[in-house]
Amino acid sequence: MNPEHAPLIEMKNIEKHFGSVIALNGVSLEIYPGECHCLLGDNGAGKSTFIKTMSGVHKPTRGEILFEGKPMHFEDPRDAISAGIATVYQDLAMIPLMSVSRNFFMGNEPEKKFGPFKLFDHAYANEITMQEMRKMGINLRGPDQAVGTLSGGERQTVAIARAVHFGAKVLILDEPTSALGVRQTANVLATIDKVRKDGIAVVFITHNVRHALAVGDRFTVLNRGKTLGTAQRGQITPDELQDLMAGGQEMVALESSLGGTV
Amino acid sequence: MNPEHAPLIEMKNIEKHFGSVIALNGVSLEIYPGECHCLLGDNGAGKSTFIKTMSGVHKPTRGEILFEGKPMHFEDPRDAISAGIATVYQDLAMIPLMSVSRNFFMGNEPEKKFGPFKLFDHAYANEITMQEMRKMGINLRGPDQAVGTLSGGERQTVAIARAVHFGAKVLILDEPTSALGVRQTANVLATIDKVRKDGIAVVFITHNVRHALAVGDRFTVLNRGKTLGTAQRGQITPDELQDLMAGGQEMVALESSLGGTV
Amino acid sequence: ATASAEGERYVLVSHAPDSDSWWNTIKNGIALAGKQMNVEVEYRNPPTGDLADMARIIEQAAASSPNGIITTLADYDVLSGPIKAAVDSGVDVIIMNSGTPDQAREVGALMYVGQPEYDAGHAAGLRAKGDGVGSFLCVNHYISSPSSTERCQGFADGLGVELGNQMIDSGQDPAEIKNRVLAYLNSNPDTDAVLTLGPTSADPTLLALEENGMAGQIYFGTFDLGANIVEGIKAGTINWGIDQQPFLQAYLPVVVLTNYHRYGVLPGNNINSGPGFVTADGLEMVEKYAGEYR
Amino acid sequence: MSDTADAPASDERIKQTSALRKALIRPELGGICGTVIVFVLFAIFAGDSGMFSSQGVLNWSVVSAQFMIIAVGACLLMIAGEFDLSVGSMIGFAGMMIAIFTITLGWPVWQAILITFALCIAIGALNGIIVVRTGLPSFIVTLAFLFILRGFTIYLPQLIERKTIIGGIDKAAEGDWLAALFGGKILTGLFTWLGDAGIIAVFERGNRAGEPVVDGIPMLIVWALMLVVFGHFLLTRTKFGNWIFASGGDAQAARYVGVPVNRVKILMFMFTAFCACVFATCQVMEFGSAGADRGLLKEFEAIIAVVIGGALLTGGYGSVIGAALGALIFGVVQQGLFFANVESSLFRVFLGVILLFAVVLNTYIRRMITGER
Amino acid sequence: MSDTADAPASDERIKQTSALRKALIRPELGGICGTVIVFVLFAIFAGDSGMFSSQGVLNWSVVSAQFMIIAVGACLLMIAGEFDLSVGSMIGFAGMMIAIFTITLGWPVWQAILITFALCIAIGALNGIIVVRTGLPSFIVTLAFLFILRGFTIYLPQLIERKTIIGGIDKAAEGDWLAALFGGKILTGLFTWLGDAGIIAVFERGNRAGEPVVDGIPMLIVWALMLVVFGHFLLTRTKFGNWIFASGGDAQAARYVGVPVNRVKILMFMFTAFCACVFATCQVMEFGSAGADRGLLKEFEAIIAVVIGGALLTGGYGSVIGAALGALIFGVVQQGLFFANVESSLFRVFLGVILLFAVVLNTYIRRMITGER
Ligand SMILES: Nc1ncnc2c1ncn2[C@@H]1O[C@H](COP(=O)(O)OP(=O)(O)OP(=O)(O)O)[C@@H](O)[C@H]1O
Ligand SMILES: Nc1ncnc2c1ncn2[C@@H]1O[C@H](COP(=O)(O)OP(=O)(O)OP(=O)(O)O)[C@@H](O)[C@H]1O
Ligand SMILES: [Mg+2]
Ligand SMILES: [Mg+2]
Repeated sequence: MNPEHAPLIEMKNIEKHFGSVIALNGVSLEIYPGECHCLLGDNGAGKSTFIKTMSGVHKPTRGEILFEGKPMHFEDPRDAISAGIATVYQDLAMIPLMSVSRNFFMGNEPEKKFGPFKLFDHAYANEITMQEMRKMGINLRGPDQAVGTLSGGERQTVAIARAVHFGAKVLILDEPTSALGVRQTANVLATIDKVRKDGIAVVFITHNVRHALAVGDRFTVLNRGKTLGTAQRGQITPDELQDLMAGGQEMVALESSLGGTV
Repeated sequence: MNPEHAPLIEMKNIEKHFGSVIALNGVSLEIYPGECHCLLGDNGAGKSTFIKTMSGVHKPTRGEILFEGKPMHFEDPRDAISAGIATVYQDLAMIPLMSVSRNFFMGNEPEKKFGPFKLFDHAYANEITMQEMRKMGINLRGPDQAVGTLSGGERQTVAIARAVHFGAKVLILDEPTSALGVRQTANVLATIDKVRKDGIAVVFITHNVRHALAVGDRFTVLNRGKTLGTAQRGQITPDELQDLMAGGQEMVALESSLGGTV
Repeated sequence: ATASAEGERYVLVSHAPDSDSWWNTIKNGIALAGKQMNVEVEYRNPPTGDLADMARIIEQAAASSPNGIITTLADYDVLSGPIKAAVDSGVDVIIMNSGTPDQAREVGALMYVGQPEYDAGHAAGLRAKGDGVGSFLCVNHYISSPSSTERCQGFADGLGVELGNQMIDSGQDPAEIKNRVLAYLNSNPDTDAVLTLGPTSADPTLLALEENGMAGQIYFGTFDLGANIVEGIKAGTINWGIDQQPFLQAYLPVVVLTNYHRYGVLPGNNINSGPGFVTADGLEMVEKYAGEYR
Repeated sequence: MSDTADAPASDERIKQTSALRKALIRPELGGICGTVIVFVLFAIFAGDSGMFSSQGVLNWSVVSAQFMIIAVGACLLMIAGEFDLSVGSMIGFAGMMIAIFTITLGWPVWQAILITFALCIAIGALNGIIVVRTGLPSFIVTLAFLFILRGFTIYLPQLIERKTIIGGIDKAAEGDWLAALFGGKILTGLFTWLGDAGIIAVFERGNRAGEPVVDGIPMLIVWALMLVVFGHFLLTRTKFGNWIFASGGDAQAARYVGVPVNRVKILMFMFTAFCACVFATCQVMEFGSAGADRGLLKEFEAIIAVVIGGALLTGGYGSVIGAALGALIFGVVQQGLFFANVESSLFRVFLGVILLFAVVLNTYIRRMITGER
Repeated sequence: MSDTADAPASDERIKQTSALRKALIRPELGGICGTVIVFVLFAIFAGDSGMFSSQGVLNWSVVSAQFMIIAVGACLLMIAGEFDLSVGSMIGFAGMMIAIFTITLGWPVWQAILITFALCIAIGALNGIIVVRTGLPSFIVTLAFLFILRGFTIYLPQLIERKTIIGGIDKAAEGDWLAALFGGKILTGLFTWLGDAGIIAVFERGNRAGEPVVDGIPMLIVWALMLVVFGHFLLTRTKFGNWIFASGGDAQAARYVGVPVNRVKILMFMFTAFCACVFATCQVMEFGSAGADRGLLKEFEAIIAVVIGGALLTGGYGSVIGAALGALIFGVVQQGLFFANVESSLFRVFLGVILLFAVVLNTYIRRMITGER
């Protein structure tokens, strides 16, 4: 929101190679507190790879990451999480055989004292889970339902609710609304809006121009592993943005009946 | 398109229970040749379960399926496929370790004669794969690239291209555009349009009202395992449809900045 | 505990894994004795040949309060405790097959019937030395069991040579045994003798010797008889087989125990069932019953 | 936010399930049913064979306790998504190490035990590190260690002592404080009293005449119960337990949310090695000798007990109580077949059939829990 | 449709890879490297021990061929996503059945062999059907059959013949047309000629002096090569091969697109049983007897060979040629250690180390193929 502030995360010239594949070819980006930064681009442009270097899943082949001005070397996602980066991945991080509440608190288990021991506080976990899920518009049958029995959208909602609940300084969402229904999508967008107003930075990946324009403050478009530049809200029209997202290549000529509806 | 014709598939009062969970509670539907039938509804409404009973993955607990007027009992997807039903599932049917072209032709391997033997025709498979993928707007690095190294959207495109290529009388698409970029989405919608015009029935599941309105002829909305009814194109406004899709429950009150953009 | 009623129950516990074919003769021996004496007999063994499991089986046998237990003493340390406990709880015990008469006395057994492994190996070694053998190959197909090493060690000591690398761990697959023997003899062509520890290793070794043309040329001795071994002896390929007469090891204890329980009579000494060297002379009966009663 | 917050209980999309049925549906159910069936069967077919005399009970209890000790380790490791085929070889190796340290090197027994524990746990960690670093399946890595450890267990004593069995440890262990923790018995006073009071049988003759036939509870059983309680508590009541489930359910997903999956897995490999070492030490202290053939195939027995107890071979699901019941079933069946005087070569056939039966039952139960999958 | 159809070769997002490197990157590479390394090592350390004389070559070839026969079955099954721990027991069982049919029942040998094949393949199918129907992991189901089959192999001959080794089959098989297909040798004429011509060594002493040391190629080797060629062809060149890959890669996905996954898996279980049966028949015909202990641990050896050959334990990836090379490495190492006069109880240690080394190498290669994962 306030580019004059110091950036929370600075990614400088990130490159990432997988074997002989060059997934990222020098991408730079700054993320400021309290802004919703939309990361857009074609399929295979490198968006997921990029945010994975940010959240410690991949180590960049080349390039530098500054977190609050200091160089960061995340060894694994745990480091990123404890630094305050919460991420919802495109391939959801859910364990089908475990209950919803165990999944919700996975890695952040609430504990209560019991004599000299610290115990997992199941009662508290169950309560919070039901409550947070209800906030997102999902009525669970019970907190001990196995995640494997949820529908695709229900699972995605659990992942988002979890990240928001534990989110600290940066919240990264990789296509969070892709499998969501209308009502759940509205909820997620509203949640992004709320979180951002609390001063948390949000990185939001989507293929839906309208969703991006609804909550985004700045828009960075990736194309074939490179950035096509960053635009401020209001400096760009939806149509321009859509063209950029399509990778700069000319759009498929659609029937008139389909035109402009994507 | 022509409800006066005989329906291709008739689903009558389909119920499906998983253990104690009632996923479908009596859903009826007809699908006509040459129409694009949109299946809409909230997360967990039962859309995926419904189309899976249609494509032979699940057997309905109760209810009847008529295919071209005759009762059908699909034992497994193979039966449905040979009856002429091609499906793109929400959880994609791709094998990460196998090459794109082997995946593309999985279950429909082209063969050539070699003496007394029938051999897998790799050359032909590779050529067709590259060609079909290029049509969908994806430039593969090579037909022998492993699917595991493709991005989410790239994989989805392979699945759709495959179903279209082999599709016979009915093409079922479960949220095919959820992970797709703008350009790829446009391609898929155009493809649906083209396929429908060739007289093939399309069942299209989506959460995006605009995508549904762009190509749909009729719209059936599911809610909590039941159908809320079917509407013809033009008989319903986008706003009404969106309300129905949200499950009839009142929408979350969004900030004005977000209103109407979902 | 002298009772003259019939239908006494005796349990024989061995240390051999299920698949060891040599123990078959033992099973036949107790079965026959049981029938003849009109007593109930049972055979038990640890499925994998783990001696610690065998200790549990002896404890179990004692808990089922039979009239007597016949057991091997494959490892004194492991088995002496359970055997003593069985003796203490009033079960009569006879030690068979492995162990020594001294150890049998120490655990409180009535007597010992068998052939101490090391001694048997030693006797065989002395005999081979007399026949001019100076080096040998011991084909060990069950190396993890202590008695196998004792046989080889005894043979080496009887010859008066170091065992060293002359014992090979052959595994139990016939083709592998055959080819390992071939490989060893190929790279150590001046080996004087081959010693095998039972039919499992002897049969493939016979084939190996046939294949490399050393059959009948190389000195070949083996423990324990089997159909092929008897034929080898007959053909002159095998110089001798050490027969510890397992049939007697199983049959006699049942007879002794039954008579002891019915009439209170007991032999005054241990019984040595072997070693008896089976050579080409007088093979007829051996041939007929090899693998069954011999 | 604004929403009709209908309580989940009143959901129209769930069929009514009776409270009893709900209470029954848990991973241990298969184990519980199995235990009941097994005891009923043997009470009928072997009731008068001494199987339920005090001596008989001790007999199958000890065997079951042995299985339990390794099953607890195998269970937690399996839930964490890996398994260890080197358990059996580790048992042989640990026993042999204790023997070599005490007999050949002449160390005090407590020192030999401690060093052996350290060594085994280090090997367990090595197993884990290789699995985690290379991403290889644990089947392969631990299969390699199965061979390597067994090879050393056969080779070392032959090299050093020229035999494959080393005895005399019981004498060396007399009066050793640590050895008593593995080889002793507890409650000997109680059992003497029980024997005197005529409640349990006493020896009738021999040099122990008058002493009770069961003179105490072996430490082996105490260890087994302690490990079961510890494992169950760890798995269900702690944060670490949740991590174990998560690591086995989907390692990548767990890693994404910050569960230190590698650490969890390596620790579980170490715990399995620890359990194998407890098993080996108890055995060595009870029998006084170590042999190269100890522990053969124990890895399968551990895995079978765990699977009978309802755990999922692929990880992420299971229960320590279930594994303990699985070990109990296994022990009772194994010894019970002897009591029931079944032809011993048919033992394996029974074992196979029971295993199949148990897993099919468990699968059915798990399907009820998670809904049809 | 309308699109800039830039050829994939000119993609700016791919680093240049040399053609050589590309040609090398295949599942078999690990096996090829391993084979070269193993041969070089033994040429150095055991070159003068007779390992590479014609007799020596036959020696390790036969052992390798044995492994190959079961490795081909295990490989295809593993690529189809399952594995079979009952292979070893099946070998014992098949041999015993042939023996019982010929010796006890007095059937002609060809009939005994055919019925045994039918029986074993039926048991393989049963394995497969249970796995496919119940969705249980094949580890457990085949472990149960490991016990069941071994139990019968020990029990039946005892019951019928009062012994656990049944011999005399070689005599019964003399002149039998089918037996010759498993037990004979081919090219005997050629080898006699080679021996006479002085190209290969002849026996200098003993009762076969003058005959060539190698007098023909055993049918075992012929079977091994035939099975390898068949398996390789099936896997890479046919539609069914694609289905095998698909079933193992992701059964659900394959089912979705209409691959008859259940049929594929059951057929592969049957093929594995067939291979085990070939192994058993060759063995019985060569040695003339069947024993209850035949085939112990062969299941692991098959799996090890397949994994050394680059297949993925979890299915969906691998190569028959690789498995054959794995079997070759396994056989050469095993026999080579004897030629090199290495202390034989260390054999297991070597085996473990080589297994670890090979899989690490393979993983590295696979990562190169699929990109970093
Ligand atoms: N593990 C990997 N190994 C090899 N190549 C990879 C790997 N992961 C990603 N890639 C390649 O890197 C490129 C970028 O992938 P990425 O998943 O970042 O795309 P994306 O922008 O997230 O696309 P989408 O919108 O479809 O999710 C793709 O072309 C993909 O093929
Ligand atoms: N295998 C299963 N076992 C138990 N319950 C299931 C199973 N599959 C689906 N369900 C339940 O059935 C309901 C319908 O699921 P379904 O996947 O059909 O929803 P959907 O309409 O496709 O939702 P989405 O838009 O999120 O994909 C969900 O509530 C889900 O929890
Ligand atoms: Mg992505
Ligand atoms: Mg769905």
